[in-house]
Amino acid sequence: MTTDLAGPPHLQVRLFAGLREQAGWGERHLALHEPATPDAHNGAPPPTAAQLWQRLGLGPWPAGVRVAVNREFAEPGRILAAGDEVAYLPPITGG
Amino acid sequence: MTTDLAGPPHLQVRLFAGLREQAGWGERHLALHEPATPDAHNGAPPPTAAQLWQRLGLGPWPAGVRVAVNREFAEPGRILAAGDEVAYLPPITGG
Amino acid sequence: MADPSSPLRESSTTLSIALEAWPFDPFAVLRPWSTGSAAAAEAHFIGRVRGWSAAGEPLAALELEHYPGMTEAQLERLAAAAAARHAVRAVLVRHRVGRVQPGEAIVLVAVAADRRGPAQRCCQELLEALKHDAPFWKKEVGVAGQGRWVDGNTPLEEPAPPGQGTQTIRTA
Amino acid sequence: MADPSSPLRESSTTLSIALEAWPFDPFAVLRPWSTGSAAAAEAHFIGRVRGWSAAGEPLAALELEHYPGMTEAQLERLAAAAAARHAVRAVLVRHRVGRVQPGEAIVLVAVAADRRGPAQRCCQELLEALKHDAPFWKKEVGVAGQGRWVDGNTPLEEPAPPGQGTQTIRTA
Repeated sequence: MTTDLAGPPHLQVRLFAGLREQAGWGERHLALHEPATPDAHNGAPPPTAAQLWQRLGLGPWPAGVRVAVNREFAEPGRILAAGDEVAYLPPITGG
Repeated sequence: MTTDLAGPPHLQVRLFAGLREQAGWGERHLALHEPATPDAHNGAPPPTAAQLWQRLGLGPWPAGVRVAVNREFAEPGRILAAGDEVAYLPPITGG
Repeated sequence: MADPSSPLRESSTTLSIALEAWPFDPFAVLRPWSTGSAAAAEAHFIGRVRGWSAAGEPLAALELEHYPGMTEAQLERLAAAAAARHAVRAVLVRHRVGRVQPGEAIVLVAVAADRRGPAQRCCQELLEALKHDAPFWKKEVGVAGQGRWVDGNTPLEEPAPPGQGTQTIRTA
Repeated sequence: MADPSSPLRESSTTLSIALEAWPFDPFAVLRPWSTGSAAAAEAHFIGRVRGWSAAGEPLAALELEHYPGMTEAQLERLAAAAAARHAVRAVLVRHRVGRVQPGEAIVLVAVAADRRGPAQRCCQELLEALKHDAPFWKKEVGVAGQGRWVDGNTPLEEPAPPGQGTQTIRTA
């Protein structure tokens, strides 16, 4: 969005199924760096998907959860970039 | 058939596919004992399916041929009985 | 319709076995059978006549010979054995006899079960069983009318076809 | 229609992947797909919703959640990988999303190939792959309306069910 391009870099975060219900939300727009820290201005590296999970305040990393970045599976240690869509996926039960 | 009941014990012989074409016939009614021998009258044991094949004069036992007696698979050494339907089946190629 | 019974009910198998003397539509056979069982897992296999012979020549037709009486009985024995081995709900077999054209269905096997594993394994095993132990014989008829009895079935395991290295994916 | 091409032609795979938001008839999907390919070997699998939950309670429905955009893309990646691994001609996948009633089809996988082995193996592998690697989540809805997320898939290997010893065979 135009307003984002002018502002600080952002991430899109998505939760599904049980994770979504426990958190009470399914989709959130977050700054790439935690706003309360000076990281955004001092060149600190962006967070990994696992570090971003800590920032969400949803408790410890849940067993069996997988990460997707931009709609492809990724490691929890994947370093995020501005504009990424990060999703936390509980164990899959399709088919 | 009524005429058979009054005559000597018989077998029904059937050939299929390549065996039928090589022999030039597919179905034949045979006496249980070879008519030229005195077996029919001296209590000799009835032939096995493999012995019956020799009597048919169709050459040596062909590789891969299986025997069915009364429409169930049987060993070539199966001893035949009056009224049996004996079939010689070339290798199966269905499905 | 869903099956309203408990998952622990006594199991039983329904067999539907038939020879087809004329071209048949596998889906016209499968749909009412499937609707009737509405099992949690269903595996099907359809085999069709190829357009070329085992030797790679163009094929006009296959002539399917069978042993009337024994072939039906043997299919039923094989189906009952496979069904019992995998404890499935229903098994369906259709097999053509007579003259079959390239592209026509020659064999249809379908299995309905409570679980995907038994459905798939029973379908595969029954297909192999009938290829080896049900009395059918294929004669290839070439485009010039010449006939040749097929020696044996194609093996289940095949080397990778030559085209595999140039495989391309189309989405439709 | 028979495939008139030579058995040694270059291979290519056609993928047909879709999510279904409403009840669908697997045979209405399969018939035109199958007629179009008329492959020598075709394997299908249909999965339907059971009438009871994983815990054995009566089930009113399943709610199927997915990840729009990723689920479709992932199904396509899995199908293309399985198709290339087995060098098959065509792969079809349909999967329900939303509320699915007991007895309704939830998943359909179909594979068309030149040989029965690749068709069957590709169909099985793709079904396992999508059960583990395509983002779908099942919530069981009980008859009293209570919901419960399913923990994991039913295993592929199952112990013999208790009814096996009393298996009876019916012919129909």
